[in-house]
Amino acid sequence: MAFFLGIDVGSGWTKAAICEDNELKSYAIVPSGGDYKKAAKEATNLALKKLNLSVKDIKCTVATGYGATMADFANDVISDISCHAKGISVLFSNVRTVIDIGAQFTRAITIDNDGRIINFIMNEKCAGGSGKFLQVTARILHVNIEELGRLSLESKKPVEFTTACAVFAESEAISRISEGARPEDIVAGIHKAMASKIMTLVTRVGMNPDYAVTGGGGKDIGLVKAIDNELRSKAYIPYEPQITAALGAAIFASSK
Amino acid sequence: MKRYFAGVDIGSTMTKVVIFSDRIEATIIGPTGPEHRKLANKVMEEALNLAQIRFENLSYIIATGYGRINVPFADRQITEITCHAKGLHSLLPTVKTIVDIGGQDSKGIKIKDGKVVSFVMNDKCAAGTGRFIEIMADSIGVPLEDMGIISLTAEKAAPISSTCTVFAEHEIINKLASGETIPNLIAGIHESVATRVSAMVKKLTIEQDVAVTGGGAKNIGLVKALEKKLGCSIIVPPEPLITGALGASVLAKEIFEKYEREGQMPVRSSCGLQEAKIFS
Amino acid sequence: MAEEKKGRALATKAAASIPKFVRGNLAATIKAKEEGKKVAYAYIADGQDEIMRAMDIVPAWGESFAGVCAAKRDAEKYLQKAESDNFSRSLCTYATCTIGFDMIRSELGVDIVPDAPWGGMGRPDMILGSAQLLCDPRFKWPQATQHYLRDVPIFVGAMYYPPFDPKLNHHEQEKFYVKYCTEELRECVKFCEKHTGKKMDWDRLAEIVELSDKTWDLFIDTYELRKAIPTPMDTGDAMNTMVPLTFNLGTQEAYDFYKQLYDELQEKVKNKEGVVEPEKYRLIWAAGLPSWFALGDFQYFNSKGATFPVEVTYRGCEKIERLELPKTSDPLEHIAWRWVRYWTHWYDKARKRPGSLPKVERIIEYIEEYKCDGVVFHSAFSCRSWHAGIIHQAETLKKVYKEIPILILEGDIVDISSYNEADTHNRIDAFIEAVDAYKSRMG
Amino acid sequence: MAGIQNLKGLAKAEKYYTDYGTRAKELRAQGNRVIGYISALSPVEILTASGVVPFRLKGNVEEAITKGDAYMETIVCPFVRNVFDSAIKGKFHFIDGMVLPHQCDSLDRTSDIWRDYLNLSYFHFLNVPHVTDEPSIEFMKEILRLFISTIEDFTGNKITVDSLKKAISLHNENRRLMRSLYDLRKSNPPLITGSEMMKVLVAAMGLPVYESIELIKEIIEDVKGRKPLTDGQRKRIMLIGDQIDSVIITDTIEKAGAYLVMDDISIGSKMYWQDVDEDKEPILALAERYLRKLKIPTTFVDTGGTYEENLNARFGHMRKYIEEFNVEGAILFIYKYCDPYGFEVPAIKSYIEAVAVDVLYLEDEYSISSLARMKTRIEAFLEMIA
Ligand SMILES: Nc1ncnc2c1ncn2[C@@H]1O[C@H](COP(=O)(O)OP(=O)(O)O)[C@@H](O)[C@H]1O
Ligand SMILES: Nc1ncnc2c1ncn2[C@@H]1O[C@H](COP(=O)(O)OP(=O)(O)O)[C@@H](O)[C@H]1O
Ligand code: SF4
Ligand code: SF4
Ligand code: SF4
Repeated sequence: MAFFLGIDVGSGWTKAAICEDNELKSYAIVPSGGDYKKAAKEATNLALKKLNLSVKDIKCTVATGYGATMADFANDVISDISCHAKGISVLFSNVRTVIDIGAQFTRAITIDNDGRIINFIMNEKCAGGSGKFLQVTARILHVNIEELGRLSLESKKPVEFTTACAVFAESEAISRISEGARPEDIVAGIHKAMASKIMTLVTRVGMNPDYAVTGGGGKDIGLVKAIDNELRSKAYIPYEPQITAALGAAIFASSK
Repeated sequence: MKRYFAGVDIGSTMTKVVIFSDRIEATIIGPTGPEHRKLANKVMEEALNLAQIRFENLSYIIATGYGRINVPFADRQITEITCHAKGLHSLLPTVKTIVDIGGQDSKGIKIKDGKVVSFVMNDKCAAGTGRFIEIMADSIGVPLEDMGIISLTAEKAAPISSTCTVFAEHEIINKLASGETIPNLIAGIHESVATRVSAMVKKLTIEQDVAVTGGGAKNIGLVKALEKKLGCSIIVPPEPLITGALGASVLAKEIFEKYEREGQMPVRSSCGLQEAKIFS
Repeated sequence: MAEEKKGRALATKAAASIPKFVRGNLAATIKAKEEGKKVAYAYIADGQDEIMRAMDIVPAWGESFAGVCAAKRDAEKYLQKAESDNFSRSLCTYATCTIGFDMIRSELGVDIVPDAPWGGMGRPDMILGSAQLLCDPRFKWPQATQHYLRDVPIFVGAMYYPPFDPKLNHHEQEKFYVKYCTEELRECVKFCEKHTGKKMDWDRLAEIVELSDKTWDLFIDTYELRKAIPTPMDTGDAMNTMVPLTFNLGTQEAYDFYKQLYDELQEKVKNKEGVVEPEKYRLIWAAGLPSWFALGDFQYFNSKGATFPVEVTYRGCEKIERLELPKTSDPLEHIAWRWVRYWTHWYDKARKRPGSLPKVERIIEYIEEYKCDGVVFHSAFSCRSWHAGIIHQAETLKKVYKEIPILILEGDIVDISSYNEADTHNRIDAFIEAVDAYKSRMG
Repeated sequence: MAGIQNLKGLAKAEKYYTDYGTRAKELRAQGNRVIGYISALSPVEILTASGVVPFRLKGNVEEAITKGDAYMETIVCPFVRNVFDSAIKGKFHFIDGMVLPHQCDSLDRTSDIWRDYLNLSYFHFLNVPHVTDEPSIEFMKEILRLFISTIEDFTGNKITVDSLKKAISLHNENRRLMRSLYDLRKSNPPLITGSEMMKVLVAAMGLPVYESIELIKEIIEDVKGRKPLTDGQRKRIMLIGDQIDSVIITDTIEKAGAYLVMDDISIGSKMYWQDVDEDKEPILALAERYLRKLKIPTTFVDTGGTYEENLNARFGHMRKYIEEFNVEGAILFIYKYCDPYGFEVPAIKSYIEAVAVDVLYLEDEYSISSLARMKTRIEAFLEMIA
């Protein structure tokens, strides 16, 4: 019996996943904060605790994500794009396009039937349209980020946003509220704006009717629906989209 | 009988009111905030209380700033560019170049005899604005007011490679975790804003004296960084935040007196001291 | 091209001698005054190299100088200077960098600008711009420069080639295109004669043109040695070894350089000496000028076991016989044919594969011949000429050829402000993983 | 749609402006062919002579680019990206083909993209040269002949010397009329506002030339007898730039308290100020008009004389406009990533300032996303020159 650990040190959240025989046994998600090292340890310990295991029971660890190199206890580092691809392929073997919506970066990845990257594209110099939008929106509407999706589905008339800047979107949303715009319409507007940006990435990388949405953004059903509308199809959503890369990393660890 | 004039500056972050006669009678600075956007009337009431006059005593009111449309009781709207120039000139007549660092916009203004001769403004990206500093202050947990002082103790500005505010925020958090000192980080933050602002302001041939206005001027570290980038010393007016509102109130007086000289009655807003109902 | 801050380790000895070439070209523009020679601001691939050489006009290459400034990470002062007079940051940064440089020159009222990287460029006596199917800055940049150097005369000649249209037969158009190019080159000669006070020595021109042809052939022969596995030289070096072809065409030094490089590569091939050991992945640099301030990124590729045996960029020549040039005794007409055919010789191939493009055919040919497993493009934001249309090339490649891994890096040639090393390396990592997957998929 | 036929003059222009493409759609439904074109550099006379309906493509500043970016890099100028975005979204489903002139890198380097993704029955890239010497005129004639032969192949209609001459004289008439309408802006206050004019310009570029002629005639009648609406106390502004085609910007200028009295923009005076010489052989006359007479930054002009002479040759027409239309301030509105205009900003600015007219330089997107900022700048500029 052997356990394998995947640890995804994201710019917003750090995720740990533990696998046994390619099967997910436990996971944990903690905010990355400033100290990636600490977050990586914390997430690992949390995930271990759920199984009553200790570090010694882990046979191999692969780290991934923005701060992967900070998880210095890992045996190897693999890019999060590969890990997303791998993670999705064990969950949905037919998926060929992965849309990952993280805190700063959004990317579209096409994968082959072994879960390896064929191609990928991500936003570059500007965080306009990234997951940051969701955090900002949740904050100014005084709702939990988990509620955004449900709220958005109630919207009848999404607000059109004129700014693409993640920072000024906040002030714009605030102005809209004080003009009397309904919170659900604001959220739906943000979702629509994000989905159209994402659509561009997906078209460029190659659209496939079997696609999945991963990363923290995948938890937002409103956003997923907006993407579905743009792509005129229905996304596969993992049970816990945010840990997809961590899961992929754990699978990689199993094959080391 | 003494005449009173008012200037109301609704900025993206702060709302400022100045009541002016032949001198400043009252100044108020309050947050703009989501609900406050429509509540210019409340800030005005405060200012009136402070000056111990009534709304009816005001002969002319000018609104400025990015929310200038949201002041129903103002008699006229004038852009913050003209108002900053006027306000600063009334305080410091030797100044020829103004750098204004506000919450959402940064601007460079060239003036001659209190009139604008040219100006530049940043584009729609939060990098290079006061907002950038606010966000960074928030994420390293230092009060905005202390950013300036703290940065002066830096040994060396920590370079920040991302221009994007969102990316830079993460970069700073990481640098903090990997042991960079707070003063060095803050100095780096100021340098990043100063670099962007100076590149923009240099489009105007800079002539001395140079002054800085807006909330950014309250930040001594930022002012120092700007001085380095522009290669000249910079004057900071005593209360830089109110420059725009002051200019508006001075303009209110000038415009009113011009009407009077020409024997005309200025057209005044029909709204009383009420909340804004239309927005821009 | 130039030495840079970090001092990139070059694989070949020949490439290491390039900084000498670049410095020499810059120094020549300063020495020219003493020698009584005229200096011309010139732009690469304008077809005017041989005319300049035949008339002893010393070319001052703005693109080269801007590249040096970028590589030494010393361009910002010039970019900012240009920006201060309202030149947008979105314009070609080769241009804005040298315009900033000339603004300083004119402000100080000097011929030689102090504190310029490698001594800078001498003051030009004329500007030889070009209006072609290649780029707008080549004729707007001279105009903008004249705004600061008001007495410097400009010539702008047109070097057009027929655009690719799958429905039209370019062979019919070639004739009037060549006629136009030839006449424009003749206008150029007239202009140079007027401003140098000398007459063109047509025999000398013919000799120089012949030397260029020989150099083109030798260049291709040399570069084809890179087909060897492992490849003896990669794009990191080629961004240097392009200098003689690009900036010294029509000179004996250029020819001799490639002879030396040829011998060196042949030796390496014999000894199976590669750029990296083991060579795991072979990539093609399929379009885009490099970020001169980040040439170290090629080494980062190398550190992952990846090499670039071939690149499209700066391969500004072709085997002469392949172009099937019509015979002519007029050297100008020869230059014109060589130029037009340099572009059109891919057209028939592209027409045969529906939906394809000449640029894509070229990439496909290189992928096949140089056995590449992945494609890298660089999209520099300030130059539309080479960098707009890259997405389309990538899409077309996938559509008409095969699903080969493609990486499009985004950056700039000179402007370092948007570059982030960690991000770029991150992207390269993921791409190498994709190439690895591709290789194992292909077996 | 029935209503449109009953509208006249400005009301009709307004309708055509708001529902841009209505008329082209109708004409297509009646069995005509519609050919789209971009920029003032496309020789519409040839399209008219071939019997097709020329229809100038425009984007929509109010619509964000959502599909186009998947095909075209964001380093292409925002105008071109926006028009392409409209096209790929099917907004121009009623065009049969298009001609794309070689104006600038943003158009030239994307020509493959237009051709390969729009799948039109007709597509032609018109490779106009950037220089104007004698060999270039000869070359331009070849290029025009090639264009003519492709459009003939497409329509099956021969273009004869006569049909070309007829088209030329119609377009000259159209230009003359438009200039007379512009003349009505010379008075103070002008008889027609900048936003009304913008609507006319946009309406006209979506119509066959004979309909445009009728429309302009009606409008001149409408406007000529007007009483000045305001007191004539406002500053008179000229707008300079390339593809500005929305009343949002003209409104912004006029609502800030100015008269927009003249323009040097691609759909405006650039289209209408120079006629084709009717006494010359038509192809030569066309070559000369588009290469030598048209004032756009993508044709390189050099007199061989002093720099000042060069500036006069390049921008002298703007000085004339300033004098004739009593311009008191100029707004130079340039798109990001536009090399041809971008490189001349310092030259234009100093040239105009030399005749004591202030210039506001705005560099922006083809989008209203930064309208608030633009408003502030324009208002401040007007306060500045007040
Ligand atoms: N419950 C949730 N509902 C909606 N969105 C969420 C939720 N949790 C996280 N997010 C979004 O996911 C983002 C973080 O995703 P993640 O994949 O962890 O990014 P990273 O790997 O960059 O840290 C946040 O910015 C937020 O927008
Ligand atoms: N005490 C202070 N110390 C440092 N910075 C300050 C201080 N007060 C305000 N600021 C800065 O000033 C900005 C607001 O300036 P202001 O000129 O009022 O802008 P606006 O007019 O857009 O509201 C804030 O973004 C903040 O960065
Ligand atoms: S616009 Fe906003 S999100 Fe984009 S780079 Fe600027 S600060 Fe970042
Ligand atoms: S090809 Fe590109 S880099 Fe070269 S001059 Fe033209 S725009 Fe500049
Ligand atoms: S705005 Fe500039 S880049 Fe865009 S189409 Fe016009 S000339 Fe070309």
